[in-house]
Amino acid sequence: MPVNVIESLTVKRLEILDPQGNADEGLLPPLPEEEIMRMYELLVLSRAFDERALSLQREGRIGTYPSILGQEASQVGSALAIARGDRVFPSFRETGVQIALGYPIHLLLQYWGGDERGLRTPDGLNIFPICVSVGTHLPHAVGAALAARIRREQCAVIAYFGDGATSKGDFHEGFNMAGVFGLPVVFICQNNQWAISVPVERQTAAGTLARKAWAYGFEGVQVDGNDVFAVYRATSEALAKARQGGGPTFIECHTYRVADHTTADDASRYRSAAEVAEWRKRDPLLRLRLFMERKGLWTEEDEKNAWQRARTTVDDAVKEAESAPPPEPEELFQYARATLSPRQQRQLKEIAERGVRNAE
Amino acid sequence: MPVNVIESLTVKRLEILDPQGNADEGLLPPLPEEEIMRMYELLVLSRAFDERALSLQREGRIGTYPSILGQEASQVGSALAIARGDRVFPSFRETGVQIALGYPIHLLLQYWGGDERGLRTPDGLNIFPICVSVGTHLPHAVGAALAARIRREQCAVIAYFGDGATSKGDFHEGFNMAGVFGLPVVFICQNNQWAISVPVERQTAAGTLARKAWAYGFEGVQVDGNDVFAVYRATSEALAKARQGGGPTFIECHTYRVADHTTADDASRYRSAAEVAEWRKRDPLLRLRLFMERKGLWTEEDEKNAWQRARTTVDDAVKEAESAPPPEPEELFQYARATLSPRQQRQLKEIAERGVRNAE
Amino acid sequence: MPIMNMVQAINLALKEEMALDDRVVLLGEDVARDGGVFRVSEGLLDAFGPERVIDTPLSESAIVGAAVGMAAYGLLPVAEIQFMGFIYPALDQIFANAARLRSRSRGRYSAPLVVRTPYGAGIKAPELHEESTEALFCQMPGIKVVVPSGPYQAKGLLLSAIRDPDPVIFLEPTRLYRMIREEVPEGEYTVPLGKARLAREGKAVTVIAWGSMLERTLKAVEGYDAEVIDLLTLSPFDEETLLASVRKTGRAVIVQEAPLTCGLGAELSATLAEQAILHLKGPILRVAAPDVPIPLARLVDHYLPSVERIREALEEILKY
Amino acid sequence: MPIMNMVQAINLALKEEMALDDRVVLLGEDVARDGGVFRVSEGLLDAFGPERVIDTPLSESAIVGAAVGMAAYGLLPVAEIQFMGFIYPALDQIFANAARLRSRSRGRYSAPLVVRTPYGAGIKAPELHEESTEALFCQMPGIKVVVPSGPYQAKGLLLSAIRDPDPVIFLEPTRLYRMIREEVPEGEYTVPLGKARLAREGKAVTVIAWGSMLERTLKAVEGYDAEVIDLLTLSPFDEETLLASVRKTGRAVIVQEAPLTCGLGAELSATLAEQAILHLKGPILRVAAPDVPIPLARLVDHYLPSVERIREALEEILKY
Ligand SMILES: Cc1ncc(C[n+]2csc(CCOP(=O)(O)OP(=O)(O)O)c2C)c(N)n1
Ligand SMILES: Cc1ncc(C[n+]2csc(CCOP(=O)(O)OP(=O)(O)O)c2C)c(N)n1
Ligand SMILES: [Mg+2]
Ligand SMILES: [Mg+2]
Repeated sequence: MPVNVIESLTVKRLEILDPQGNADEGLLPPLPEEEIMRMYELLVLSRAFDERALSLQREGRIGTYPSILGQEASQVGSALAIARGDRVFPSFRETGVQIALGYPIHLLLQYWGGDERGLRTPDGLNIFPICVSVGTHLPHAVGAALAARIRREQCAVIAYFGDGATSKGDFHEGFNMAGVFGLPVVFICQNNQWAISVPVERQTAAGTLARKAWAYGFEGVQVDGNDVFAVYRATSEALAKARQGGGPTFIECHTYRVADHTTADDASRYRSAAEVAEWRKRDPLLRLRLFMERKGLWTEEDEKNAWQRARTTVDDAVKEAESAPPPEPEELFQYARATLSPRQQRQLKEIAERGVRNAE
Repeated sequence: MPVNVIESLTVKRLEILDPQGNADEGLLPPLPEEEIMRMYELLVLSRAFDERALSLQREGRIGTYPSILGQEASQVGSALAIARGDRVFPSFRETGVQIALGYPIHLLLQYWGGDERGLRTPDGLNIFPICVSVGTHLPHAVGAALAARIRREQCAVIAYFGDGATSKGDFHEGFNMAGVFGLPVVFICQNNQWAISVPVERQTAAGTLARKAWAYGFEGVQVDGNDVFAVYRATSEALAKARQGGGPTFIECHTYRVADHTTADDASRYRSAAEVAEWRKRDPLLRLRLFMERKGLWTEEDEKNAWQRARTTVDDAVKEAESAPPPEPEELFQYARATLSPRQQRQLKEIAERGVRNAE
Repeated sequence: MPIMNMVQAINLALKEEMALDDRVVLLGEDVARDGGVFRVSEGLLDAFGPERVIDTPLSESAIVGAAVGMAAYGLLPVAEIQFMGFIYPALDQIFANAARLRSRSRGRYSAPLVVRTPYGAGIKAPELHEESTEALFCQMPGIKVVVPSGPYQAKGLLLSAIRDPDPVIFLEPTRLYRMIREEVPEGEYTVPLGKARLAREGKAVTVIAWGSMLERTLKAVEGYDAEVIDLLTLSPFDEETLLASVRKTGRAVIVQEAPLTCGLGAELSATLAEQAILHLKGPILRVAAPDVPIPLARLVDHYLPSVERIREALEEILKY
Repeated sequence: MPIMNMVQAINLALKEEMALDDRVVLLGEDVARDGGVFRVSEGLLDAFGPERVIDTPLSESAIVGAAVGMAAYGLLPVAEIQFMGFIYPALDQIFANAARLRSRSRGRYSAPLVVRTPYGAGIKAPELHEESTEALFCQMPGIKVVVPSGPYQAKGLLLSAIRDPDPVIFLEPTRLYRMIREEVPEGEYTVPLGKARLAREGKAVTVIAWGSMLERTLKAVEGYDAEVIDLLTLSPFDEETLLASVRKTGRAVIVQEAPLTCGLGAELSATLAEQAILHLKGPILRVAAPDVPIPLARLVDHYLPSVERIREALEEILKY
């Protein structure tokens, strides 16, 4: 149709650290060496946790668990950009974010072990409980950002979700509201290429997910999600922009779900081993390690020690989680409402009495 | 952020006929003169209906009614591009589309008069019932398109909605699904600048609505919605593309809701008279009339006759609508389910008996 | 004491509470500039500014979802859904999120929000403008459901709802918005949640109603020795008051505007059948709409429970 | 006759009906390539191709909404929602559209679709994977609600549901998916909608259950002279069978997995209290979950109605 072009929009991609550990020095975020090493230790800890969780599941010691294998850089890199006062809205596959932010590891294990007491974020950490209903937490993040603005609180909000979540109505309504109100939210999509068995090309016909931000009047950027520096840098800049009143940003972390969707899934039913192998080569831990080695920051010995420390930390958490007393039936009612109705009180009494009777 | 541009997208706008009635001859759709005059007569009929509906409402002869004043070109222009077998999914403000497609006018009046019998589309016309719940019909249109493909039916689907509807989750989920499956759907948004009291700039931060289509991997185009040729041309091309397997298109008709949102609304509470006056100058009927006059197709006399015919048609429809017998209580149950449950049968019996008793 | 209708009473409640507590924030479609399609929030934008009276995009799910996030982070949002039929897109946010945030976070977060919406039939509006599907909400532990039956109750209940630490669905019977005018005190008073009101004392039969059906019920019982209970809070409802009355009268009629099946009346009846059956002289009767979608204006009188139908139920039960 | 579990029986029903009627089309998340997260649609993509077994984006509202459009234009879509807790985003499409299309179009269009979803607790899954909010759907005139209690019923009911001219919500008790194995005929047979099944005859008390509670109920009644009714269709439910049984036994216990308040049990009880009260010897008892959000795995046994609790109710009612 021969007509006038009235808008031109572009989408950019950020890459800093390549699979061989070479960094674009001009783009490298200004991180002290200790910070870089801490970053790596958190990547290792996330992976150590993940490995352990998978084996605990196989042993029947926890329930279904969604692995983060391959997504550690997207998670740790973005989490390290978050400031104390910021508010975090994770989905269900953000173990690396939670760990990097200091969410107690034994609580994570309790949660995945079927004990909701693991969902209570310790005071002082602003992390919403894991959101299982895909995408429904995005409007919550928007509301939190609106609250921050109204209450004149200098913080940003960050919400995590997957490529599958971009198809949900709540993604759209949340993004749109953030755009209209110019709110301090950073939306991070871990585009790990799969939503269970549905590849991203069957999730949307859009060439990138990042471009979706334009539909809401703000910028979307794609980053190499296996590149911890790129993720860190993009997130830091977006959070800073948000805190300065610059409005929302959408970051698409281009990464890959190396493991099955969850321990209940068998990805070999729907994708090729070759594809997985290809992505294994882009391992996010390896490339940071190579970078550090090249810089003389890291030795074989350091590597061994880091893993040792991580595994000990996870071991301790497993012990702590498994030594927690079983939840009492009262727990059912404790947070049902601020005040129980007379009917609920009767039900509680009955269940508690039955619990005691069964214990006798 | 100094990084690579990986996508560039543009949005175009189509204009053919200007407010003075000058047309870009290169873009003019190849319509025979009678077709152009029929187009104009339908614009007049739509407006005559609208005027009459407003006065019927004031007289208490129908209920709340949403005027289409100012949007006639978007409606008639697009409707005339629709082929017999195509499937149409209107919102609640598509009187002009319905009239142009031959929906019986007295049924429209019955519906707006609070009688659901007006919702039954005559056999042979593929128009879904008016959709009041904003945006929920977009997935229906997508499903109809999917059905057409699966059943190998050579038709396209067209769905109408407003600027407000672009904020709904169902807009997003429907558009996305249409994109993923490359379905034969044309989405027409009448961006009339207002959703009740909310102006489009507070509905979305996106510079155009048209660009939203890129988020779903297909093209969006803006047209001057008060330019019946531009609307007709864009719709024809999009429908043809759809029928040929070219997938969905989004058309944003840039127009204006000159009247109040509905007869229950008072737009002077939230927008300036100056703004309305500005848009009145871009009247879609006037510019086609000027075009026809300039071409020697239309005289003062023709104009009078056209209005006369339109008013007579509407008068007849009013008579027919008002002479319909009142709906019987059985009507409540008739389409509740294909087969009534025993309980419903009892309820029907009771209500019918009561109806008779009250009539006695 | 000023005399006012329900719209004015709700407006007054909002205005006073917003002045008292700056955590209270309104949001919804057309609530600010336009003052709400029923003018419930008229004047509040001028009084409190656009940060506290917020016109949102047309996004019911995000309205409620944003309210959850606002409530979790220190505000007391009052969200308006324009008509009850448009709350359905927000049910996911209400059921899966608002209702469970306290539980999901084990008390770390909660969602002290109110969702207000006009509700019920009789205003001659198109489809989905006259729903009464209150029972949907009553089955969700974690949320409260409130229906005022007049201006005085409306103000007092809304203040309680805003102050309640959990999410409250506040249903405003549209037919009553301007029908009933009564004295409404300025300044603070609350009507407690969870308590029914004895609208009329009687000994022969207990009639339970709420919202716009209360008005019809009160007309219908004229001349009968009927006790009328105005439920006010539908969830958690006031078992005690119901049971005490029915144990006294021995007869129960429940009047509900919604279709019969699985309406709240079912729960009330089941509660009586479980806990007061030995006091009952006859069946527990429900007067309700039939099990069909609510029709448009011209058929609505055939659909809604009428004074006459309530009377017939009274006549029937009094035979026992 | 082959012996199979419920997953296999449902798979067989789909396969046979798709072979018989090419209007039947499946759609949902992971139903095609992956064969469904419970493998209910395993092998169907290979058998019928990607036009009839459709993997959709993660969009519950559009899945049901598209099914409405497909059904209106000549197909018989069977949509899968992955877990019942994820049907909430589609409630708007179900309540405001699917349930009313016949009525809204005065019969010009209808929505002969089925929404299948795994339902109920006991599979140790995270939040929203174990919901049992069937009563939400039972209050919507215009849709039917079906719950099989075993493989044989599942196949026969699903065939009826697909052939039904109106929308059907088909709830599959996840806990039973692989628990019960029984003979399931190949080839065509249907179990009619709207009819309950006498799962056990008895004279002293009527126990009504459905879905996974039926299995517990049958265990609990061992040693009692109890009649057990397997409801099968929850909406419209089989009043006649219920009333006949309760009029005979004079005692009723309803067992429901959902929280007590406003569950379907309330409607069943209210129906009995309205139409059979004079035959009742004692209260109508409901055994149900408490009014709290369903917990995660470690507390779920405290939450769900147990065999023991059903027995206690039997003991109690038999005192009358
Ligand atoms: C509303 C909703 N629908 C379906 C599911 C079931 N489900 C869990 S995860 C998932 C895929 C999510 O994909 P994506 O958003 O890409 O996240 P990822 O699993 O890749 O991290 C689905 C369909 C759900 N949890 N919520
Ligand atoms: C889901 C839903 N929410 C709210 C409403 C009330 N309402 C009716 S029309 C309207 C505004 C629609 O704006 P737009 O989509 O721009 O269409 P227009 O009225 O301008 O034609 C609103 C909010 C509705 N009908 N449906
Ligand atoms: Mg993914
Ligand atoms: Mg508009």
